[in-house]
Formats: sequence, structure tokens, C-alpha cells
Amino acid sequence: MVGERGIMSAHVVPKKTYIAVWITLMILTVVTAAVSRIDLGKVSAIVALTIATGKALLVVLFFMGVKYISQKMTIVVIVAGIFWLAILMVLSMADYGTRLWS
Amino acid sequence: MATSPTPAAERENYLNTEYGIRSWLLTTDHKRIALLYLLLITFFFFIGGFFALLIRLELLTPAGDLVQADTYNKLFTMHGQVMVFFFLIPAIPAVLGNFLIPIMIGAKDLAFPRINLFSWYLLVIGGLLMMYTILTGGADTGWTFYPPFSTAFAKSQVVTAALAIFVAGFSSILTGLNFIVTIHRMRAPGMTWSRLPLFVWANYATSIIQVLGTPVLAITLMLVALDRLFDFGIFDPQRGGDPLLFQHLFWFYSHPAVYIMILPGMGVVSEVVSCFSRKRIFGYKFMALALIAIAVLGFLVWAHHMFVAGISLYAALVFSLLSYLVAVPSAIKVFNWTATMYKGSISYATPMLYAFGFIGLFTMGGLTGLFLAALGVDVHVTDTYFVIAHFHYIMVGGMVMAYIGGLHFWWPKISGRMYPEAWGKLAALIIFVGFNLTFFPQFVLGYLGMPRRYWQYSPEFQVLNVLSTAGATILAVGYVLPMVYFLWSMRYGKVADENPWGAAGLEWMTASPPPIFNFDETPVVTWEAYDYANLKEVAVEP
Amino acid sequence: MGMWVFLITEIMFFGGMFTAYMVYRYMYYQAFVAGSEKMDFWWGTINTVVLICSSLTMALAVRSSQIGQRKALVVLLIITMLFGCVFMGIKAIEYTGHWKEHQFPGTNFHFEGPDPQHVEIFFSLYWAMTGFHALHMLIGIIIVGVIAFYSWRGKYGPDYYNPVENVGLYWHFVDMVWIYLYPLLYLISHKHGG
Amino acid sequence: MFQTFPVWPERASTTAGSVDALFIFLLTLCGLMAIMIFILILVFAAKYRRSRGREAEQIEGSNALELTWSGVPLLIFMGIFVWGAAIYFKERTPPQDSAEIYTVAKQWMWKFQHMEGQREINELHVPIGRDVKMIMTSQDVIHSFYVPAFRIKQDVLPGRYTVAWFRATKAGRYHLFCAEYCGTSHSGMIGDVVVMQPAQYEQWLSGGPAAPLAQTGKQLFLSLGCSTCHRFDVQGRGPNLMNAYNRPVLLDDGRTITADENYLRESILTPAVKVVSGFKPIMPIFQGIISEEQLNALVAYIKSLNQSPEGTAGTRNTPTGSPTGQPQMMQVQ
Repeated sequence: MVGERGIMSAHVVPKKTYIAVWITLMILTVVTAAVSRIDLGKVSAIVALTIATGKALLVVLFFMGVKYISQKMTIVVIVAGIFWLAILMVLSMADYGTRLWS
Repeated sequence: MATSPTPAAERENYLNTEYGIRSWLLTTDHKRIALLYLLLITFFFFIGGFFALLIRLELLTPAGDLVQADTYNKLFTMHGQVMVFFFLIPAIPAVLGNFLIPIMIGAKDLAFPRINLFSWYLLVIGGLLMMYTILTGGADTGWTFYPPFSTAFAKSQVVTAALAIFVAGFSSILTGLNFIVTIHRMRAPGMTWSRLPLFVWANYATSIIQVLGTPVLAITLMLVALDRLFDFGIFDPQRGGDPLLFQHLFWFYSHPAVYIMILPGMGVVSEVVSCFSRKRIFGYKFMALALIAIAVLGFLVWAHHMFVAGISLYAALVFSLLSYLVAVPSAIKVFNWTATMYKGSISYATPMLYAFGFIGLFTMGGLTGLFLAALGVDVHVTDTYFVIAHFHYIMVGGMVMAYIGGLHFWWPKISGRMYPEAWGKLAALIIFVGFNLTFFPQFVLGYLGMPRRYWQYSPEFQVLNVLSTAGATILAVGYVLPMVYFLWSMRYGKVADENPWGAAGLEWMTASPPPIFNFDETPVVTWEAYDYANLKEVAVEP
Repeated sequence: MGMWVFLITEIMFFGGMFTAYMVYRYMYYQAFVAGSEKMDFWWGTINTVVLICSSLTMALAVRSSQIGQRKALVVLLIITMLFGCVFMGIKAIEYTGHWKEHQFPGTNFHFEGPDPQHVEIFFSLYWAMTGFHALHMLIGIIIVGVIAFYSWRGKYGPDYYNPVENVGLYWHFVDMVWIYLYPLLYLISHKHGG
Repeated sequence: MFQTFPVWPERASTTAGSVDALFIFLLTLCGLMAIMIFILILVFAAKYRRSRGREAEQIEGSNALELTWSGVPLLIFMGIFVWGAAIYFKERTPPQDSAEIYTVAKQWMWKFQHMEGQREINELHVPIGRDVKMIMTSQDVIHSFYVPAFRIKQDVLPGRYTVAWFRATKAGRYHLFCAEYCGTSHSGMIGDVVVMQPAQYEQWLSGGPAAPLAQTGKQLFLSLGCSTCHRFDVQGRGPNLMNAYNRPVLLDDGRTITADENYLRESILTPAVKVVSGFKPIMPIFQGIISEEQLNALVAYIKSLNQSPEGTAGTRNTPTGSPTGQPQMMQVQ
């Protein structure tokens, strides 16, 4: 993309880091798959989503390189995206969650 | 475009640098793309306006006599969809924003010129789909696509209409993306955030909404299409789907979409008021902050469209409260524009007349918003003509006034020619009168209880409807006039110099029309925005 | 930054569906459990692994472009594409299975159980969410292919690797969507078959 | 050519007065506000018009002023919010002893079922001075029950009940509109609300031969075989429905909810969604098997079980006894 040529910092991440992240992701996948076979009731969903978020964080920070990004603005953009999704979800649930209140 | 030799044409500018269809359709120059947008949305403005006239003519009498009920339903649906997605949303950002933002920040072009052209083609494709929809019978769901009517009952072109809006939505997203990156990355040396004209701030705030809101509309319309094409039943209450979920997702975008329309208008008015008062805008920081605040808070209020829809009582309370928060920054803006005029040196050129109109009508629209946000009153007036009047005061009285005013203001920059001032003033007056006559009676109709989207109505509503229709014909004349004299002025208008208004801002420091890369050399900014204190007075006839 | 802004629109695009999922799961939890039992646990898990591997190769591909290893770049991009194709293949197998089992909402749906209607909603969301995800995968595979072609022609190197990086960001994002889809669709029930 | 035309809608319910009060307050407040701004603009435009020899005075802004004109409006807005919310809260909370009328909306008509058995289409008779609770659902798309003279409006949704209530104060004939766009004849989906003096209303009621709604419901309850599982004497395979309405009920997923009309409705149509704790999801699905009107009769019958053991008396709902404080399972035995 024209405007960005050469602007991104060329931080080269060592291969080892990527492989370590990959191994962690694999382990977390096995863990979440294994845990799902045990009935933990309502905790199941929390565990599954926590692990998924952990995995997503690893992908964002390392594979997508956010950990090494020099521009604060990009981080603001990402946080904004998550924040807006939270607005959508939380305020929608403000309706559904309180419909049965009397 | 003017092809005959003119004084301005002696110097190379973006208009005369190349000729021929190819040089336009393959251009990546933001100024040329802006003009492409101008053509496209003017076309759709008159299509949508034509539908509006037919609606008003049908409502001249209480009986449904001019068109069939189904035709009427399609008319207001297509009026809404065309006007919202193919005129109001692209209008100021894609035409004026596209043209001005790079110049105002001292850049050669937008950050992604090819994506900019691609956005235009997306809007063309969306527009073609919309025209296909219209020509093959149109959709009759209302512009809001509420299921289960849209998914299971409507027997019209719902899917193509949804697809048209989907594609147009991506055009809007890419424009927003382009603006955000441009404003971050392409500012000239010295053009700090606190020196940005409010027009740029306004488009920045708009872009945030476009980027974050539009995709939700896109997926929601896709789910409607899935329901319709494959009978998925995601919104089908007979199978446990919740039609209110659609409404939540739809308004999550479509309420902020109102701010997509009005925020750039606020930007235009800030420029115009400041220029014709020859004063720095009052409370610049608060004005910029208010724009961003509106963009953010605008996302927290969507369910105020749903107070009678069957949402929970508690959700309604929360959304009503939040709706009042977004009214505060809007109030700030009106007060600041007024204060800007205080002790100014005010001239009444056409753009300023539109700005007066904007402030007045936006104030009316905004204040009636307080009625609608008040839960108890909203129950009575929602889905009536009160709401119709309210949002037309914002969208037509506000946004369209600002857009046309902005076109007048920057017309010398765009075309290198002056429009005829007397005609401009006349048109502004006609539009103002016509607008109020059209929409003010609708407030009364609404409180009396006339529901919206009614093809035939009870006879006691007739007098007010006749007034409204009369106003609409006046309004139509008012809208045709500028188009005629703008075209006329391209050949016969007085040649404009660099800065005919004596306005501050980088766009007035380059030639009219600007050269291909906007500036002969990259400007270095050493002054604050609206630096009228250090600007020589220019003689403009009052 | 342009790519990141684009990705947040993608967040909101999928976010609409995740919101729908959340609302319906809240309303019809037991039907969602019943629907999830019909998911193929093993295919879902294998696909998760496949995508994580593809993300690794994609990350390494971007790294190769940064340090100018053209051959490694091309090879890694092709491997990424292959992983993507494997994912799509497995998805196709799953889709065929669901179709045969009458688990396609609307026209081809039948479910034995106390609450078939709301299981149907689960499947509507399953098809919509994985369908749009698969569409993104398909687009991703094509773009990676294009980038691989240009890499082979030697267009990218340490001084210009932005397109590779942007495609990488897109690819990781699509992977991330799946990281959430996997537990939300496949792992609700603790007694899944397969 | 034209008759004189109204500028203010008729006021025929208790709600209408309170809505009008807030509306008039807002008109005054906003009117003053708008006039103030317009006058300021006009005065500035005239007084500071461009003239030779006078230059604009540059003023940067004023934080104090900005804070004032954000703070003061905010306070006023909060006041309006509370006022509006108070009215709405009342509108959304039907009084305990309201008379109930079941409503089914469809493209493009309104169908009403009175508890006494009378059925009406596009015309609704109600007495002055009694709280009336409309329990409404739609057979197809979303409609909206709107009576401008009462200042009430409530969307009528397919797949669930929504509720509106009013207390009429003035005899007469008033518009009933569908206010949510519903297709071709949306503007033809209109009717009349006829408000009558109580005596006349009683007379009107006695005109019909129909059986009370709960009675119809009881017959359905028997003929559909509901009574084989939902027994009143011994523990059946389904919960005992005696005194079930409006009571807290413990579900098999551990939640406790109130057995309101919507719960009864959902449990008849798709019983497996919220199963009462201790029971199996074995009840057949009635979605698509019974009509909305039959469903209303069944719900009316189950509700009538709160007052008389036989459930035959069911004329009008009288307030149920004080609800028990703690959650209590539906099956009594």
C-alpha cells in the first residue's frame, strides 16, 4: 500500500520465538479440547473462552507483531475495535439479560 | 467540464491536465474522484427526490388514489434507501471531504489513491444494483428491512436491495479507512492536530463511525439475505429467532449513521461561519472534542429507536439516559457557532445563508430529539410523522443545507468559477421556506397521531398534508436551481481567484482550481486554524 | 495502519454474528448443547491445529521477506496455502456430513430431540459463521497465492515487504476468528462424538 | 373546502394527561431555547454585519462558558429523562387488577378476545374508568398497537406476548392505528376503540352468546389431552398448573423465573426450552398445531386456575393473593 512503504519498523523476530509461540498454541489447543470433555458446568464456557483469548493474544502479540510495533496509534486502533465490539455485546445483553426481570 | 479556453486554463490544473473519459474513469486524483462522486450522488439525489415528490403527491388526498398501496410502499422504501445510502452518507465525505481533506492538511493526495477510486467503483456497483432493484420492481420493506416482514413475507427485490447497500457500505468503509490513515499520516509539516480545520476533524469522527459501524450493518443484511434465500430462520420468530435482534444490530449501525450524515455537515458549517464572521471559531478545542464525543456516544444510544419494540424496561431506561448524553455535545456546537458570530464582521454571502439555515434547522431537529428521547413522550410520537419531521430536520434541514452551502463555498475552488450570487441567495431562501413548509406541519401531524408509512389516512389530517405537499414542490424548485446555475457558471461564471472569500485554510492558498498535486511545493504550517486575526480583509460585497 | 483499520471492520463484521450467537446461546442454551453434540470434535480440533500451523508458516514467511530470503518466502507462502487448502478440505467433509445428516437449516433440516427448532438456530449460526469464515479463508488463500507469485518474481525484500506483512495480518486475523469459533461451536457439549 | 382541522389530539386516557404535561413542558422549554438562539443569531447578524472600518474582534473562547453550556443543559436533560422515565415506567407496568383483553394482530386486521368471550375485529369496546391490559401477539409480522387518544403504543410481535394498558377517561370513538409498517395494507390496518359508560358497556357485554375465554381454554385443555399429564389431583408427568401463574418457578438448569404469560406461552409452544426442575422434556411441541386464539384461551384458562380450583368461573382476573416470597416449585405435592 502506497502510503506505508517503508514506514513499518523492520523488527525481525527470532525464529525461536515464533516456534515457542506455536508450541504454546498447540498445547493450549490440546488443553481446551481435553478440558471440554469434563463437565464443569458453567465454568466450562469461561475456561474455553479464557483459553481462546489467551491464544488470540499470543497471535496478536507475536504473530501479528503488536508487541514490537512502534506506533502507539495502531494499538489504539486495536483497542478501539475490541471496545466497540464490547459496546455492541454488552448493550445488547442489557436488553436480553433483563427481559425476565419483573 | 469547461473545455473552452479560459484564463484559469492557461495554468495547468487538475481539470485541464488531461482530457477524455479514460482520464476520468481511471484517475487516482482525489479531486477528480470527488467530482465523479458528485455526479453519482447528484443522480441519486434526484432519483430519491423524485420518489419523495410522488410520496407527497399521493398524500395530497386522504384516499390512496395516485398510486397503488404496494407502489406507495416501494416509493418510501426506495426513497429511504437511495437517499440514505447513495446520497446522505457519501455526500459530504466523498465529495467535499475527498476534494478538500488532502488540500486542507497540505497533502498531495489521500493515503491510498487507488483504493479511493475503488471505493467510487464500489458505489457505482452498489448504485447499479440499486437501479436494478428499482427497475425490477423495487423493495417494499421500508429502508429498515425489519424481519420477519423482510425475511419471510415481502414479495419484492429484498435481496438485491440488501446487496446494493452491502456493496455501498464497503465503499463507505474504505473511504473512512482512507481518511483515517490520511489524516494520521499525510499532514504537512506544522499541521498539528490542534491546527486541523474542524472540517477535517468532523470527517475524522465520521470515518470512525463508518469503519466501526458499517460492517455490522453489512453482516446483518447478509443474515437477512441468508434467511430469505435459504430459509435459515435466524430472525424467524416462528422458529425461535428474535426479530428484535435484527433491530439491535441494524440500529447499532443505523443510529450512528445519522452522525455519519450530520457530522461532516457540522464541519462545513464551522468553516463557513468562521469565514463569513471573519473570526476564529469560538471554543475550537471544545468543538473538536464535541465531534469526537458525538461519534463515540452515538454508538451507545441505538435502542432509543426501539422503546416500544418490546425491549426490556431496564434497557429502555439505560438507552434513554445515554441518549441525553449525546445531546450535550450537539448543544455545545450550536452555542459555539452562535458565539463565533459575536463581535464578528458578518457578511451574508450564499454559503453563510445556508449556514444560518443549518443552525436554525439543526437546532429544531436537535431539540425535537429531546422529545423523542423522553421515554413517555416517545411512546406516543415514535413511528409517527413527528419522527419523520425530526429526522428530516436533521438530515435535510441540517445535512443537505450544509452540503449545498459547502458546494457554494468551495465551488470557486472546485471549478475556478464563481456561481451567480443573486441566484444563490434566491435558491437558499426558496429552500429554507420550502423546507419548513414541508416538514413543520409534520410535527403537528405526528403529535396528532398520524403514523408514518401510511398510504391513505384519516381525513382530519388532510390540511396539514396539503401544506406539506405544497412545501415539497417549492423545495423541489429550490434544489433544481443550484444545479442549473452551477452548470451555467462552469462556462460563464466570473473567474475566481485563489481566495475569493478571504478565508483562512490551506485550501485557499493554492490556485483555483488547484494544480494536480494541490500545491506547487509542500506547505509548511506555522499558524493556527482560522487565523483570521492575521488575514487581510478581503472586499466581499455584503 | 490501514490494514489494522481494515481488520477492526472485520472484527465488527464477525462481531455481529458473535453477538447473535451470544444472544441465542443465552436464550436456548440446552438446544445449543444438543446441537454442539452433532459437531465433529476431531475434525474441528484438527482444523484448529492446521490453522495454527498455517499461522506459524505465515509468520515465518513475513520474517523471510524482512530478511530477504526469497526462496524461503515463496516456500513458506506455498505451505501456508496448502494448510489453508487442507482446512477447506476438512470443512468440506464436515459440511457434506452435516448436509447428509439433515443438519442444514431451513430446506434440509431434521433433528430428533426435545427442542429441534432451537437446535436449528444453532445450525443456522454454525453455517453462517463458519461459512463467512470459510469465505475469508478462500480469499486469504487466493491473496497468499498472488503474493507468492510476486515473491517468486522477487518483488519483495527487506526494503519493501508491506504487502506480505498485510496479508500476514489478514491471515492471522482469520485464524483468530477460528480460535473463537472452535470452542463456541465444537466444545459446548462435553460429550461430543467422533 | 376543508373542515377545520385539529391541532391537538383528543385526550381520553389517564396516560394522555401525563404525556401531554411533559410534552407541553418540553414545547415551552425547547421553544424558549430555540427562540433564544434564533434571536441571538439575528441580532449578531444585524449588529455585527460587515462594514468599513470595523474589524472582527478575535475571541479565543471561554472554558467557563463552555462548561456552563454543557453542564446546565445536562442537568436539564437529566430532569427530562427522569420525568419521561417515570411516565414510561407507569406505562409499562399494568395495575394488578386490570381487566384483560387478548389481541391477535395479523396482516391486516386486529382481533380481540374479551375474557367474557366476546370477540371483535378492528373494533374494541372498553368501559370508562377501568384499567385494561392488552395482551398482544402477532400471527405474522411485527405490528404496533397505537391509540393516539390514549398516547399509548406498543409493538405487537410474532412469537411472544407484549403488553400495553390504559384507563379510558372519556366516552367516544377513537382511532386505532397499526404503527409498525407491516406490508401492503399497513394503512388499512386501522380500527376504532369505542369507550363506553360502564353501564352501557355491561349491556354490550351481555349481548353476546359466547362462553368465557377461560371456559374455551378449559375445553381445549381437555380435548388436547393436556389434562392427562397436568393433573390437579395427583402428581402427573407434567407440573400441576393450579396457582402456577405469576409464581416463581425453578427450572432444571437452576434458574428461577416467574411464570408470566410469556413463560406459559413458550412452555405450550416449545416446552423444552425452559423445563421445570424435576420434570422431563417429554411434552409435545404445540407450535404450528394450535392457533394464536386457542393459545390465548389456554393461557387465560391456566391463569384462571389461580382463583378457583375448577377454573370454570374464569370471568375476569381479580388480583391474585400475595405472591409467596421464596421460589417455589410448580408441583405442589
